[in-house]
Amino acid sequence: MNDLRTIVSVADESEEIFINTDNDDSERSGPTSTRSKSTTVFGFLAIATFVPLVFFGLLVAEPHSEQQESVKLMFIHLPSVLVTYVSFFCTLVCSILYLTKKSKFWDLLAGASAEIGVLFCGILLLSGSLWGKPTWGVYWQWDPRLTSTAVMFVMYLGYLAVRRMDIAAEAKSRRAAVLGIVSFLNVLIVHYSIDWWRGLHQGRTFESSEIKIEGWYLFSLMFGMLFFSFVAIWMVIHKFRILWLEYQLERMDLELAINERRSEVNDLDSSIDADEEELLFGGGS
Amino acid sequence: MAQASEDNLNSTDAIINLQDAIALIDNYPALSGMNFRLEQGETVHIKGPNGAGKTTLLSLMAGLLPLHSGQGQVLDNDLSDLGDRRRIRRLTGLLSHESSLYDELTVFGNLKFWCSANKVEHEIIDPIMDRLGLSGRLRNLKVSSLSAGQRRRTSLAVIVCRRPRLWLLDEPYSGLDEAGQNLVDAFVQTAVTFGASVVFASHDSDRAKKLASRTVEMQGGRLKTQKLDSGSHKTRDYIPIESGEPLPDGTHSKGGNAND
Amino acid sequence: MFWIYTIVGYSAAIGIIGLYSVWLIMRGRRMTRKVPVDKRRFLE
Amino acid sequence: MVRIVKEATLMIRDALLIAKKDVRVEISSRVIFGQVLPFSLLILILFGLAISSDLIVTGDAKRTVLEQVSPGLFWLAIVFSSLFAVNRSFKIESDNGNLDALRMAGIDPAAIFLGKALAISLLIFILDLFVGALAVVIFNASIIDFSILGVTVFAATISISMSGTLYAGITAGSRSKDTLMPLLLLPTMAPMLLIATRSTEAALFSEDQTGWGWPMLLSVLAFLYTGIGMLSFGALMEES
Repeated sequence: MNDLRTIVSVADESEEIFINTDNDDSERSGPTSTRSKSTTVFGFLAIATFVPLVFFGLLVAEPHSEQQESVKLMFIHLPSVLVTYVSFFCTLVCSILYLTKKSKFWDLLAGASAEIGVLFCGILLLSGSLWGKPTWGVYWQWDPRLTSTAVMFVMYLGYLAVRRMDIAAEAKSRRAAVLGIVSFLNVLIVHYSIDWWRGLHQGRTFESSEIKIEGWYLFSLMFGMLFFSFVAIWMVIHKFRILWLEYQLERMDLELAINERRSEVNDLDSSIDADEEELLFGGGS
Repeated sequence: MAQASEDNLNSTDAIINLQDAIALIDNYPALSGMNFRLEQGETVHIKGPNGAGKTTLLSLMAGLLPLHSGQGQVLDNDLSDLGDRRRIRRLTGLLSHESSLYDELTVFGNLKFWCSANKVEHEIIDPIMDRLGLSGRLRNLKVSSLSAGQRRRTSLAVIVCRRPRLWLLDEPYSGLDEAGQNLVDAFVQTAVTFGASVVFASHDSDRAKKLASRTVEMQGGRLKTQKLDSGSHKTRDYIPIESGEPLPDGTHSKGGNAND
Repeated sequence: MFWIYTIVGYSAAIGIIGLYSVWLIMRGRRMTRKVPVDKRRFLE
Repeated sequence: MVRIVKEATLMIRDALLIAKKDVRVEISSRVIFGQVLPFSLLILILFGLAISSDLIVTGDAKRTVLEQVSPGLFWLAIVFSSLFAVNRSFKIESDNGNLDALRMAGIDPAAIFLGKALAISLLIFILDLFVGALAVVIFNASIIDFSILGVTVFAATISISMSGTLYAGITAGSRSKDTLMPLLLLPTMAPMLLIATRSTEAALFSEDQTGWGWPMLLSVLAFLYTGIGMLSFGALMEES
């Protein structure tokens, strides 16, 4: 009970966006999907920025003198960097808030943003190595950023696995929160240790081929940033709502289980009648 | 906590007071609204079929489990408060169905470790080992080479060393021979005369009846309020009053997840 | 030939985003139907 | 103030008690030395089979490939063995429900963390010695700077066992912990592996001009994970 109130109050304060599902559906039937006005707006914005991203990014922006067409991967690569780090940072903040406020809201939001972070981290790695092939001649460079991103990807896959662990729900949320904090610390450690290692031996890979971001590049990149941000926000809201519904379902199941548990009757019949004798001990046909 | 314990002290000297307690084991409501009261100096026998929630009840009263909903005080500490639960643990001795012993250490090594861990003087170990028949050959034997009954006696020795105010025994007789079972009874009775209170779960009804001052029957994770006719197998036709009863609104089941 | 990488990169990214979005919508619909009306209003 | 000091000494006392107990369990069961140590020696030998022993030239030195990468192989062997050591350490607690008994005894979770981690550190430290000795022999490595190597081995072992214990705490009680724990732990150990390898290279080849930089960084990590573990173990151990 208390928990619920905290959730609502916390939600009232800050996260209006997650609550209102004023669909077109009538009041009586209630919403039939996780769509709401806010997600419709974000979805529309995403599509609205996607079209100019493809138009300006792929068609209008001129190829780079060295990297030619492949430079256009930048318009999806750099935005996915932004979205990945922001998502994982959001997981960190939500984990801290969960441990202090103990409200399920923050736990679910941490889980939702971590999953979206992992998704965009995958896109980040993919676009990065596709960009690397024409630029460096190889798909993979032992560059600090690449390496730490790969480690981060695996680390948050582990985080998501912990969220699916088979232990008591509350303990699981608490452990996931601890892991959400420690994982972000680890990302920093991994990044700086590899950075230092490479920094001592060779220059950063990226600085060797400087690209001036201006003109159409900047314009397209801006649309890339907007598109990825809107999509990520849209995804986090939807994912959060799915998690919330799963949580509701879990609680309903628990209610049901409590009711069932209460009506349990010890109906173990310890006598064996003739039919059963034949069935159990009768042997062959 | 302070307020709850004051109320408790003023009203009665109940050692344990559970009201509509629901506790979960891995998201399963092993206790589904348990009411239980234990007065100072009582020895209560909990009986019930397998899976009735006896073990969970003992873990809950030992302070090892959080309350999902409902209320509970044990030894003037509130079960819904983590700090209080920690205090309860120190005052309570739980003999669980697991041995809580290190298989690779000797009987004496185990006792020594658990006495140090519980901040108990080591002088107490030898007399207790003598008393439980663990001295001599067994003393320096690894626990892994002990029989089930000998292990049980070693676990019991650890509980006795702790001098708990509340004894929680889960199937204390299991694996023990006649002499061992008598010894359990003797320990429990002596502990009670020294001011301890005891709750134990057992399927050995005859023995339990002699030891206990009161018997409580559990079924489906809560008290079985109405007794069945003994010796009848026709329980299928019998529908307990509770089963048809709707959940009291907003008290147990809607209580969200347990936050402390 | 550098454009191949660009095309593969864009289609992969858009594919991943698209598939995941569709999955989210489908799952959202399924989950919403499973939960009774009074609990569908998120965080209420 | 007095209370804090009192609690701290009690905590350290409990931690040492648990560590001593773990060492005693190991002395009596010899799982680490009888099974994990041979395993890690075997890993080294398998590395030797898998990696060529051609000569390569780095700078003005001429070494075999195997000798060049021996620091990394050594630490890889230790990292893999540490997974088993951590697993074993928590198995002896979960086998008979002893973790609950420790909680019943009112032992501070931080003390449980510190005690388990200290025992694991000691065991891995002894593994280091044996594995290191074999590595020196079969990879034909020569140690130039013993002080850097000593600090490296010490700090790396502490950070490996502290982070290992922390992650064992996160996955404790789950049925999938045997597979989940390595998944969480190995990426976390990536920076330790990297730093320890560089640091050992500095001790072996002393081409690297960083000198004490790496071992110092490793010591910072050791402290960091000790702190994180002690702070968070309460949240991890409670009501699992």
